[in-house]
Amino acid sequence: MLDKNGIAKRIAQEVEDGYYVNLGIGIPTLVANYVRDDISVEFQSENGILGMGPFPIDGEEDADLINAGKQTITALPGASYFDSATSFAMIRGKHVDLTILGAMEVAENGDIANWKIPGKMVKGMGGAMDLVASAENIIVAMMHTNREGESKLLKKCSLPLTGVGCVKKIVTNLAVLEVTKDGFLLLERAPGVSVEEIKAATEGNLIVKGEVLEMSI
Amino acid sequence: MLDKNGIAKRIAQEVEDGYYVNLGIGIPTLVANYVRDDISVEFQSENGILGMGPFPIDGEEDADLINAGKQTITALPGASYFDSATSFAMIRGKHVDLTILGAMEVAENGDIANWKIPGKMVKGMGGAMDLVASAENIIVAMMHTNREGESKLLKKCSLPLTGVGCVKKIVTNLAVLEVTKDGFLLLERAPGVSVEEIKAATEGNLIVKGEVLEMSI
Amino acid sequence: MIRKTVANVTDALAGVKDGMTFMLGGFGLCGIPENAISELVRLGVNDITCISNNAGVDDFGLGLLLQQHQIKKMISSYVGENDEFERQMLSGELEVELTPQGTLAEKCRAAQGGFPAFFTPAGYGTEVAEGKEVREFNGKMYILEEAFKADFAFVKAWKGDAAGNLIFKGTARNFNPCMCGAATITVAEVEELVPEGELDPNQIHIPGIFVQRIFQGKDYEKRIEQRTVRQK
Amino acid sequence: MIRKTVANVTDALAGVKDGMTFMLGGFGLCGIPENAISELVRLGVNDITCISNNAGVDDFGLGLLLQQHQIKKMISSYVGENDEFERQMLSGELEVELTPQGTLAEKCRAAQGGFPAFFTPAGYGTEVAEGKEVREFNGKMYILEEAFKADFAFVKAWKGDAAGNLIFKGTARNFNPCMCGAATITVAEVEELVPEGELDPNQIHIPGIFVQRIFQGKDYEKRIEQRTVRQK
Repeated sequence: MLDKNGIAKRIAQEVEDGYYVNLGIGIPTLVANYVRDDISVEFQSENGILGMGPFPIDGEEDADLINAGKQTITALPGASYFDSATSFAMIRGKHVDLTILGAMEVAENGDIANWKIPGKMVKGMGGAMDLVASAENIIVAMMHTNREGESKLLKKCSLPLTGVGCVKKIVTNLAVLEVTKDGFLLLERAPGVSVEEIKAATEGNLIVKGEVLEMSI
Repeated sequence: MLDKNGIAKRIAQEVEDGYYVNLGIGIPTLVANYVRDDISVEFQSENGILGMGPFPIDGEEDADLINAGKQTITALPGASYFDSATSFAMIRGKHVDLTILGAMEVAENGDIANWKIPGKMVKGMGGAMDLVASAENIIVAMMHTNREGESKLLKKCSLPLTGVGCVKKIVTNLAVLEVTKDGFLLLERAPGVSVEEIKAATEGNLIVKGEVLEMSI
Repeated sequence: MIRKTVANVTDALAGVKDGMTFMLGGFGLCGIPENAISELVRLGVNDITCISNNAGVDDFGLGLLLQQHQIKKMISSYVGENDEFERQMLSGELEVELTPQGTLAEKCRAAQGGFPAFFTPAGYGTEVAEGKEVREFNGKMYILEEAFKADFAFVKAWKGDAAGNLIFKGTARNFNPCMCGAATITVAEVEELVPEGELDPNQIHIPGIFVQRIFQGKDYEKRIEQRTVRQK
Repeated sequence: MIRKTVANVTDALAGVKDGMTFMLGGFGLCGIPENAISELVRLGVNDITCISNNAGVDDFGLGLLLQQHQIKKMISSYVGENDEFERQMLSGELEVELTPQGTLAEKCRAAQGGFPAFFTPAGYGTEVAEGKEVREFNGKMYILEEAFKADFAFVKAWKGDAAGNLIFKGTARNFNPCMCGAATITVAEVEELVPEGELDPNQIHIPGIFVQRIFQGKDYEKRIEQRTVRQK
């Protein structure tokens, strides 16, 4: 089974040379730490920076330089700053190659819910609705089940949707899955996790074809 | 009767303190020369400058600094450059206070035609259609009649329109007129021009109320 | 040059009234108009609608207005950092309209640029699309969103001049430029009001035509919401 | 950093074919991609559609492509400076779509920003509105305009870096930024390609994400169309 850093590490393998990548808050933010350093990648943060670098060295934080998670960051050579309208022109205009974000629920048809629990919690969608409606390449980073052990990979989302039929790939603590027209296709198992355990943790239709290899991270 | 500079001089009186003004090609360009220097005015040129100054001193022309008429210009302190989308955001968003442009024909309902003579001449509308569709305060600078002596202030435009019901005021070589719901209201006569002469040169409905004073320029 | 300078925040906010709609720049606490917010608290204007990407934190930014119950309605994309906000919202005291962040930015820009409406894919198939026109273009679904209408826009810039020209800094730029000229009156507060002619006309982010009033702000706290660092 | 640098104009225009649609920056002869235009003449690509505010003059700018009859269709706002253009248009050799200048700019920006369509008042009640949806918002009439689609955008900037970041100069900026990222491939030619990290990230007009290829241009003539001066 993977921890959050493990999920981030596995997702980092999906990042290719020349990609502009938008990382959501939470596990996705960790992905930047694990991208191979022999490829060229630029991170976009929707609050207005392209070419985002690591956190600043202690004492060098700049209140005017944060990421979408409101964390202090740095800018790499070749970076640029821009306004919010331009930032979403990048996103809506499909100039960002890969979007990695978290989810509360994903459905077997690719629907995603991650912004609201009616009557309980309303954080808002932030940039997620623009991202999922626009991006062609969306990877969801999430735990396979909630704290009560209930599956978050569902036949149908129960929470208000963030976007419809948009998720392409999911990396959880248990598995890597692709969203196909027939449901969740199991691509890889997390180390030490059996196909049966993944089946048990997946409410939506899980497709298992042939032998499913353990992921290498 | 006024010459082109006379028309420009009269229009300059319409420019008020704090106005952002867009000047069209031709006579309107001359208006800048006659604006009182005790008021603050900024000229916008739709190719991307606010705070346009006079023509450069001989030898100081910059190929990267022109107005919408493609003439070399200068920039005054407080000027800014911007792209075409931003420029028309200023225009469409009603941030420009006064638009002065030329016309081939104006109709008594405020329609204007100035971009095309079917089968003969097609220069294009440039920014004129955006300007007339957006501006709340449009003054047309034009000759009252064409070379054949025919009126250019018509009941109805014969040429393809640039905009509908948008012209508020017209300054010609013969008169100053306001477009009202009943037609062209004669406000002022050019020096030495009689009301009868103006009537004879105006095809559209001309409204004459009381004594019409000669303009002072 | 048309001068936009006013003496202080009080003059800058002249005309602000109960029941008005305000736009406020900033992302989280980054690039927020601190002086304008303080003055709104001092003035005690009530029943206001705020268009702002976030709602501040409990004791800073728009949270200060929430504490005083001055806000009737918030239009935001993300409000997850503010407990008082969540309390007022869940109890029904506060009306909330959540809007996708890119749509929020573009609704500002539409108001700035004279566009009444535009089509965007964000929110299609979700609650956000309810009651809105939906249309297909080239095989993809979009919803029609309308421009915002606001009485005042309060923005914060790094440098500005008497002509109202603005330059922002780093990611403190965010929504601020989009809101300039998007309300009837745009008020810009700047960290540094420079002498006229000092800003390079080629490097101005927002031309002065989009700004009605500008003033030298003071006492900026520029609080950091999530201080994250690494070791050398 | 993702590198966009190519060695020369020939590499920059790889993939250009007959029948394609190109966007070309510039206003009059100011800020036009001179190197790309020369290469298009040299390559002799035919039946092209050009989206460009103007059509150059008889012997410079897009006029060079008109001379060789390479252009099938022009989409512009103003073409009054070119006799050969007028001759080809009136004779029917050249297809012409005249578009209001602000609409032209926004159709580029819509393509850049993923908006399929927008409402604008420009052209309402005129030939431009024919066949287009018309709608009233707040008592005013607007027409629906759609985003452009193009294969290549050729733009000219003042300075650029390997990441594709661009800075324009003076009014040579015009349509160039609007066209970046508005076509499948955006090719930027620059007067000065600077070492990476030299451009201030706060002063970049177009972030490199909107540019696929960048090269150091050469032999710029930068012809002035209307030299107007005053005496000292």
